[in-house]
Amino acid sequence: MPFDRNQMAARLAADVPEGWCVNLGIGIPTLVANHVPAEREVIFQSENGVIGMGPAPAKGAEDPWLINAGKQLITLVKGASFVGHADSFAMIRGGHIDLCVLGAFEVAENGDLANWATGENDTAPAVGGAMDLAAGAKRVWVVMEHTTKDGRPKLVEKCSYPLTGLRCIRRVYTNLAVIDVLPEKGFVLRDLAPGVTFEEVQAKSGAKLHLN
Amino acid sequence: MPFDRNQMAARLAADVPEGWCVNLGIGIPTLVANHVPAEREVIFQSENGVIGMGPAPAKGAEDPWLINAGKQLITLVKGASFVGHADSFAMIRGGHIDLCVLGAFEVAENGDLANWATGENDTAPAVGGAMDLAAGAKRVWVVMEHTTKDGRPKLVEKCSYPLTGLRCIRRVYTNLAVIDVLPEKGFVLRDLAPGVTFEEVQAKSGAKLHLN
Amino acid sequence: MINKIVASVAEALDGVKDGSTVLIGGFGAVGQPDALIEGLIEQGAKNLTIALNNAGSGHVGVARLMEVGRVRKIICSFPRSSDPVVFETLYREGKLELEITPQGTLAERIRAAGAGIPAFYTATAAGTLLARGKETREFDGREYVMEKALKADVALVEAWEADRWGNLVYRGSGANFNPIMAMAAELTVAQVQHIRELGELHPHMVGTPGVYVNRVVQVDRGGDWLKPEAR
Amino acid sequence: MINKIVASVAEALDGVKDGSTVLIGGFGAVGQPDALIEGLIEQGAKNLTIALNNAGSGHVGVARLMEVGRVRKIICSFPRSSDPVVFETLYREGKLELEITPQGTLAERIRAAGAGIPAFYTATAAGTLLARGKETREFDGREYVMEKALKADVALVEAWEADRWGNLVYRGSGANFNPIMAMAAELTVAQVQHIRELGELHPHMVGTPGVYVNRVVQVDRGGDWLKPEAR
Repeated sequence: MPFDRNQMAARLAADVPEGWCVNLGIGIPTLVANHVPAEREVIFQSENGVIGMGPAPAKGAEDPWLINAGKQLITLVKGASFVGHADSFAMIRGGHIDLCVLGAFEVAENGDLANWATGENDTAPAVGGAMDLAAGAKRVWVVMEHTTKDGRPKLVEKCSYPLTGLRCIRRVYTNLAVIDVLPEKGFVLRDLAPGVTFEEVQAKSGAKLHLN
Repeated sequence: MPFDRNQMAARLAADVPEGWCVNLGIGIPTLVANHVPAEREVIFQSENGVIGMGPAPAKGAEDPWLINAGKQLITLVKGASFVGHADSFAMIRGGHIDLCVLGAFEVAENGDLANWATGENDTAPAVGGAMDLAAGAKRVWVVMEHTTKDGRPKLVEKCSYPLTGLRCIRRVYTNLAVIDVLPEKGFVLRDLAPGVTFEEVQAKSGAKLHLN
Repeated sequence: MINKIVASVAEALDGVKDGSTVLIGGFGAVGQPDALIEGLIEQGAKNLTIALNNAGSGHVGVARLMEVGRVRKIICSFPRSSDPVVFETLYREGKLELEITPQGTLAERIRAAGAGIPAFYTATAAGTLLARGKETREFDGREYVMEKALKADVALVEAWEADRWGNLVYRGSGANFNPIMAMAAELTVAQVQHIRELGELHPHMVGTPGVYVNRVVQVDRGGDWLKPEAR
Repeated sequence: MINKIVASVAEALDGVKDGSTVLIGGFGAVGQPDALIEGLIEQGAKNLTIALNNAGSGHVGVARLMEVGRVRKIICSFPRSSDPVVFETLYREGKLELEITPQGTLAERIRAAGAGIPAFYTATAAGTLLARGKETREFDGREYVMEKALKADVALVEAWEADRWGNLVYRGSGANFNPIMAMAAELTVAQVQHIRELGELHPHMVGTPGVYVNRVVQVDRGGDWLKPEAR
């Protein structure tokens, strides 16, 4: 059975060790925070200068001055701090974020990432902080469906969409598998969703998948 | 009667309007703060990130964690704030200091300033923040003795010592006179110390002094 | 006595000229100077270049400023929003010039302008469409893009508290672009919720020293604004 | 549980290698990590490049680090001090390499290293001896010098308070070089006066988020240190 969105997030969360400072993109990446057990201290950073984000606030306890990069209301955990945008992106671009988790349109076997513009008909693509995170975080993992809605592979030999970052993706979590992206080698299978086979993952990928 | 050190500082202070943010160098410049009347609000900034310095603390009320760029104990005035060194020099280099007052070895008629190294025998000259202030402040005034101890002029056609900044000085306050440094014109007399004549100031200067 | 507090939004925006470059603070609704944006619409300056993170939503605020034809060009990282109809219509009709800048590059370009740095290098966007036409250079074997300072005529910022010197204290995630924008403009105008007596703000809590601020206007957003459903 | 607090200065400095570049915080005695500097002498790493504002005074602290022969090169803005005998002797004898950098350029180079900026342009020092051998470039008719990021292996910083995440709160003028140095090194070690429980530090008072800090050691400077005559 392939993973659903929450299972993908949970599978990724299982690989995040205590102490990492993690930035989560919008969409499935945001769900990752829900699956890190409370006793494992992971520091969630948000582009708008929040270091130490907690879960969504309880009803009635919302502070409208406190949002994340997805514009959602959040809380702070103990140990949290605030900085402005220049300092927040200094943290991101200076290599101080241990892990950034992003969604993607495509990931290429050399680690190239396309996740901001479709190129066609996209008159005004919105990049936000994606290029900063792709270029700056210590490691960038992608979590996404293995294929597009109409079944086209999103793991590819070469991205067809405009790039967000070059050679920046280290690992991909999909509904079918966990796949490392290694500099010399390309896509290397690391783990499979329950009941999914290597052959199925390979068939749904647009580039060669290595076993190790 | 030529001005003494305090009178030079007082003469300069008389020209500082309310509301300016002012950085004072070490030596005679530091004395300027003592001569700004308390009811005229001038904001004194120090390179080490203090904005809104007050006078030296009363005995027994010293805070050893609070010093100025000259390493002297200081106090804060109401409205003061702190920043770190990067932000402090962003303020200085970004043109947000209305006035910087420095001492000088030499000032040239084109506004060049030499105040950090004598060039000869100066194995390890100490520049501190002088070059940042010379390049960054909105206006830089010099306060200094009109001549060296052995009578050589410090207002010159061209600096003989290594430069701190190019074409950066707008006005010079000495024990003899107040002299503007104008872009096209050079040294222009603005005011004289009591009993001092234009001829005396010209005689003690190494470049042409204009009357207006 | 230094007193940067002015009585009205109109006074705060007095003199903003046609053709100005205007920085507008805020990320999401937080730290966004809504009253000053409305005031700018009233004030009437046109042919503006505005720089901010988002291109506005619905038909209010920045979206309305564009809709009434005051904006020539927008520099932002994220033109999309929950309701980007105004931006998209104008952009499609060729009535609005767009410069997309990665969010961190936007922030750093604004900081650079405030800090006297005309240009700097960043790895962000290297090898992508957003580096097209820009100088690149290698340092230690990696490619970097040269980005230039983004200086402005006017900055509109928002803070929680201010004093008469213009010192600003931010609340929650409300700092975001505001401190750097306050540094990067000839005229910085702050909309604040509370005015405090000089000396009441903690020197270490001041997020923007008053040196950077020219005018402060108090705007009570009202209790309603504090309710999340009104955001 | 994240816990960056270590029990001793020795543990805090464990693993500092010969040949390291070490940033040392502080301006004057304020924010200067005295115990860590003494600890570095004990630790024994040699052939160091140190970067800090001053070149030390008397025969203690940084001056002693140089005197016992551990420093190959010093990068600073102000080698003079009230008693610069150690620096001047070593420098005259050719036993110490000196790189003088304007104070603001020193700060910005360190910030750049922390912020992922390999190089930037500044007007400071343009046309002076300190721009010799450096690339220059004109922007809008003014000459600027290209300065490169100053990255380090180790940063020794000092703060008033810390928690187990490594969040640091500075006191008075004690921030100075410390926040940027904490950003620019592989290993950042903080000496602090007080350890607080997680959650006790105000999120807006934190001057250095713990993300930048690897180890924290509490050093009680004692009441005496707080008396000005003991400075």
